[in-house]
Amino acid sequence: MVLERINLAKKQIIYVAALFMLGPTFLIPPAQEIGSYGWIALTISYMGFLLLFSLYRALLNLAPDKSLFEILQLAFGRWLGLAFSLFYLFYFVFLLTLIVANFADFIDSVVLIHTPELVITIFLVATAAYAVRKGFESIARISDIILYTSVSIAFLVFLFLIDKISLDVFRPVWPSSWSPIFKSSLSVFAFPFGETVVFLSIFNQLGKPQKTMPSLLWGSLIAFISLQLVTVRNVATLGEFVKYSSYPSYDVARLVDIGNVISRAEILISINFLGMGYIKATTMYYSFCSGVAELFKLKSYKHLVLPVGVLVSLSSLLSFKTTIQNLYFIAEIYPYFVFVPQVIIIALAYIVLRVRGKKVG
Amino acid sequence: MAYVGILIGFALLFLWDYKEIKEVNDKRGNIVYGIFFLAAIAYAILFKSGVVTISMTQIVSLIVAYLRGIRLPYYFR
Amino acid sequence: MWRAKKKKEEENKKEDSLLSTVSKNLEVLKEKLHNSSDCVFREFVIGDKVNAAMVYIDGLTDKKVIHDDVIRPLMFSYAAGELPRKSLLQHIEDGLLIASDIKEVNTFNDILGSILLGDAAVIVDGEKVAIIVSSKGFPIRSVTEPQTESVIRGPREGFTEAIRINTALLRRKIHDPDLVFENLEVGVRTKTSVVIAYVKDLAKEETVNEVRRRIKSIDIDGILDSGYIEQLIEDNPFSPFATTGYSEKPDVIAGRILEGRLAVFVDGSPIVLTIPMLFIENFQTAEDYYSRPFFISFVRLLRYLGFFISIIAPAFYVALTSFHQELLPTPLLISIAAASEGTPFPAVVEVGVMEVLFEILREAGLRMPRAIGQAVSIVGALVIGQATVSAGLVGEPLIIVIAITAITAFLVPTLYEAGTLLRIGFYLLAATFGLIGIGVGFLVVLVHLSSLHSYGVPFMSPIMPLEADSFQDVLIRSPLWTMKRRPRVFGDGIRQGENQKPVKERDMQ
Amino acid sequence: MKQRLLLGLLLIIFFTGCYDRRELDDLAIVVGLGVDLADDGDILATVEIVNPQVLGNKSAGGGGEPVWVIESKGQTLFEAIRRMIHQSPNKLFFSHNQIIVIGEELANKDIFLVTDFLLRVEEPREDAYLIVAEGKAGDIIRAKIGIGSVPALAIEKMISSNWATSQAPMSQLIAFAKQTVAKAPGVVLGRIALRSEKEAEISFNGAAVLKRNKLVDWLTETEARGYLWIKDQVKGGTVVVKDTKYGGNISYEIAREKTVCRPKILQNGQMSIEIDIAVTSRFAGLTDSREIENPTAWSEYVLDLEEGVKREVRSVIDKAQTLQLDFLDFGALIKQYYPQIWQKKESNWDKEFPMLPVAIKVKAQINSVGMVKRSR
Repeated sequence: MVLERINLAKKQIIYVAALFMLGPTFLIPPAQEIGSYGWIALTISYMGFLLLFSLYRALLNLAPDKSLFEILQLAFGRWLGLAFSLFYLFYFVFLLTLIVANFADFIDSVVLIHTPELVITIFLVATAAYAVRKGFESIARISDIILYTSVSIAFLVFLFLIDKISLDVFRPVWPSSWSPIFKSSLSVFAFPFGETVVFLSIFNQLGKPQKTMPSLLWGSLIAFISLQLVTVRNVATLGEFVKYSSYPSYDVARLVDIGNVISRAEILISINFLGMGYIKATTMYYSFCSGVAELFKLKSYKHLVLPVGVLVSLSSLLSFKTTIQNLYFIAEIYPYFVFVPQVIIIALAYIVLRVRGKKVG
Repeated sequence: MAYVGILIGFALLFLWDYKEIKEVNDKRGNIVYGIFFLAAIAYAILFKSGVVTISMTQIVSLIVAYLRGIRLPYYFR
Repeated sequence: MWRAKKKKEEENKKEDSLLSTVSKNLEVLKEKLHNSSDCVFREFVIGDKVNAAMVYIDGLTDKKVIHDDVIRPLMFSYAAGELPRKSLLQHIEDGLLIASDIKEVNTFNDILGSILLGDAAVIVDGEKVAIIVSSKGFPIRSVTEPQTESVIRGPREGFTEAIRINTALLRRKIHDPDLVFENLEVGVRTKTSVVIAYVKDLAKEETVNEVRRRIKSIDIDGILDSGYIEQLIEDNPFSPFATTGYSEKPDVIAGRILEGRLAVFVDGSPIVLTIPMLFIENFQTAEDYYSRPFFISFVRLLRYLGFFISIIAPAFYVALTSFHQELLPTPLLISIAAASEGTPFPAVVEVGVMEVLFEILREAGLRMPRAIGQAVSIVGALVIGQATVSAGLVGEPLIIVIAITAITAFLVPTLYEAGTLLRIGFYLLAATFGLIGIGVGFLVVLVHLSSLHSYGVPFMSPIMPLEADSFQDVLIRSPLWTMKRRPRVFGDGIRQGENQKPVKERDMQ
Repeated sequence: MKQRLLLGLLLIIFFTGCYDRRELDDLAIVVGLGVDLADDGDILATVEIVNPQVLGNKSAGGGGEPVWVIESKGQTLFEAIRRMIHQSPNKLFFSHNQIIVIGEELANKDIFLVTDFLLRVEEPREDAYLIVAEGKAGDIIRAKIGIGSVPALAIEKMISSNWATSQAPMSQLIAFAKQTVAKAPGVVLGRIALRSEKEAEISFNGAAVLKRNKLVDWLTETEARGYLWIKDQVKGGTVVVKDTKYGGNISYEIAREKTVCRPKILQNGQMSIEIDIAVTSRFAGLTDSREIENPTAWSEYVLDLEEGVKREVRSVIDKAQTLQLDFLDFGALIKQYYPQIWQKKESNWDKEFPMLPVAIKVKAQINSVGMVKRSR
């Protein structure tokens, strides 16, 4: 693809990155299975992300102005690089499928119970496809509004609940056994934070990648703080119940009741979730379509959007039957799978380039 | 009936894309588009007929479970 | 091929040029004008000797100019035999015609072009040249207070249908030699004059060029209103949102031109277009800047709220009463349920029908002569408000919702069309997916809005992308002395001196 | 062309949509649910449905009952509720259910039979009040309170305005779920009782003590207040103290209260619980014998109040220790502050709890004498 330069303010990339990491995680906060220690797992995984971020950054310093796929081909040669690139593309579209499945599953099991999941999925994917065809610029432009509203809604719900929270649940502060915490921080690392590898494939369209990288860091900081807020809010409100609730944030909002006037705020949460997930889904969607176009040197990605949408909707329909399955997948399968594209391949590429770079220079 | 519906739906999608395709006029792009489009049709028909119930999630689950040497819980089947 | 064309053009020109006798010229002219009844061909004799004629269109010309300043001097200035044969034409031009603006033409097409605009042509025997005397004068509506944008405080004058008066009104506001009026002619048959106005060092060069190019490329038989121009040059013909602004008031146009926009005047239309347009312009009115900022800021917030309510209220009602009853407080749910008990149709249908009914009544009231219009509104009020409820067809809460929608929709008149379309869209989404539909619909509308451009300027600026530092004139109208710069998208120039905040001398206290 | 296609596609979606639409007049809005154990061991559910027509048209007035009560039986609660379809023309709608009343017999058996359904299904809300009835829950639901009002809403109001006396816990379903999930050994729920059959007089005070899912005992009003003191949930109410010196009773109105419970290790290495209560109150009724301006008398008033509060708290601790059931959740406190010690104690806690020393410290303050200093 002849790369279209996309003119965006740095701020907007920050917001996109933040929303990308918040995404569906806002509804199913990370590490809920360990209840009151969730914040520890979140912090550990954020530390992990900082390491990962420096790896990404170092890689981009070795190969400036290159996109992910170019870097892969540079490091591993043409055919192996192509294979790895295809693997990344699979990962992108797979992640998109997961997000859509999460969305549809939530809506179908909580909000619109009798509507067939097919209809909901098609509706969601169609609206995402609309945005993707409008281009990444349009997606990024709406990000500031969505971020501001979402974070303020989350904060508002927190304020509404201030008389219902009790901080005693956070005692004892340190857990007696650390292994479940490390395990769930692994899944938190994989679920929102590590997924930022996607940005490596679109950063070169946004100007100089090395200059765009700090936006990712700032975005992740916003995401980290907001997620921490949500996690703490949920645990403080629901206590241990958070471990067993399918959608804790939703349950939390159901408890809001201020003088019978501001009550039943759960729809705020759903809309919130929708807005954030929309950014994440469209970003994944865009990166897959533009990635295919880049890899096969197409002139435009736009006509790929609809067929990909059909494939994604159908695949997401078949993804999960129950939330339990989803949670098991996130805890047991997903982190191990995504460790490969998020860390291992990138690290390999870095090492190869480093070694080779020394040979050359 | 449902199959007719699927085909009509895809015809609509194609019509929608047609303008874009013509505008871009990219041979390689058309091939890639064709692959995706046919794959989508095939998947939709197989999905409808219930032959295929496999999704990317399940494939990934099976592979990872095999590599990690764990047994998938019953609800994955 | 190109050569052949040129040759043909030359031949045409030859055929087109004037002949040397008046009678023959008149013959040709009569034929070209198909002996139309409003064309006057006045033949007379100068100095008893030389035949002359005058051609003009009755009704477009100022009779007084023609009688007193053209015909009278020509007929009475020369006694018989006194004619300076050689340079009669020169003589007439220099010494006889009492007109400020005359010119010579030598083709029939030029004559036609001029007299169709209201000038008079004088033809003299033996000359292959005609003198065009500017004598335009036709009845025009006087400058009155515009109906659509009435103000309590601020200038009351509005544009008229005559373009010269309109440009003059603008010139009276901006006495700056840099204010440029560029004349263009559009419309094969109407030959409407279109004027682009801008201040040279404020408007962006590219924008002016682009607008000029777009207007020039219009090839249409007629332009009857500025609406034609708008639709033929706009950026987003499929969007429900208009991306070209308009106003009927010279002060508004002057204000926008001073912000760096350009205006397009179209002859025959009191509506003047402004280019480029921003979304927030819909929520700004001229009066915002004439009154003190505090109350106006509140009103402006109300306008945003009103627009939001007007597009969302019916959808929200449908979503809450047919999908998410759990979100209503219990007492409210009970009273809505009581009101809708026994109504025959589902809420979705009720809202749709009432919405359509309201639009019908609005349209009927708008187009009717004023006397009947009142009857329509009374019947409408009775039908909508009273009868449907007492007949048990719809519940009272729904009437309230529809009424609120109707009123709020008029808060932002320029967005009425887009708002109505959005309202219908949201209503359909809510009827299908409840609040989820509304939420997703909002995202789509946001994406759509953020993808709109108006002549190279992002339509949603400065909201999307968010530029906090140019927000003084968006949600609220901050005091004039804080608005030091023009809107960033139009060039970000400084428009006032430092420290314009009023300072009072100590002694005055 | 594109637009027309888009429109067509949308219309297809719209016409196939509307699956979740339910009309208001097709809903039977449930405001109260009572669950009992039937004689044959089945679950007997009683629901109270509002009749909006009567409630809404206030001007029309007169016609009909404001509520409609139906009951149904099934092997599980869900089956019982589904069977109500046979009796109700409209679909039952549980999102506005305000109270869940559990009958005594059912509470004796297993309360999880009810709560699991209510938490699992998406319609009922977690902030509904979960209370236990003395006797049959169905009687409570069926009882008429006031004239033309909705009994369940009246009970809900009764519960939520209960802070004025603070003599019963305002137990919500979510609180129950939180405690159950946190493996609290005992749970305290509000108690409701039908005082007299004829007048349909209902009282909401006192509390039910559950050993996880089984009712074990009732708390009196005083004991319930004691429980609320410990849980820092006293929002108001009066403390009445016998005036030992001059006879008669003195009543104090509680204005503010703050309780802090902390586990302490005593000098002999034994674990204990320290309860610090800071209470601010004002006089609400005095025997007139003592002079209010007198500083010594004032300190006696304060001491009396402190004693009164202490007695209430002590009563519930005694109750818990005699029941050998830690429904005050002191175990969780120890776990929070001394996790290592708790690990050792956890298995043996049932035995240790009755011997647990509890120190109660009350710091009272009287900040208002009222409108007059003396009334006689």
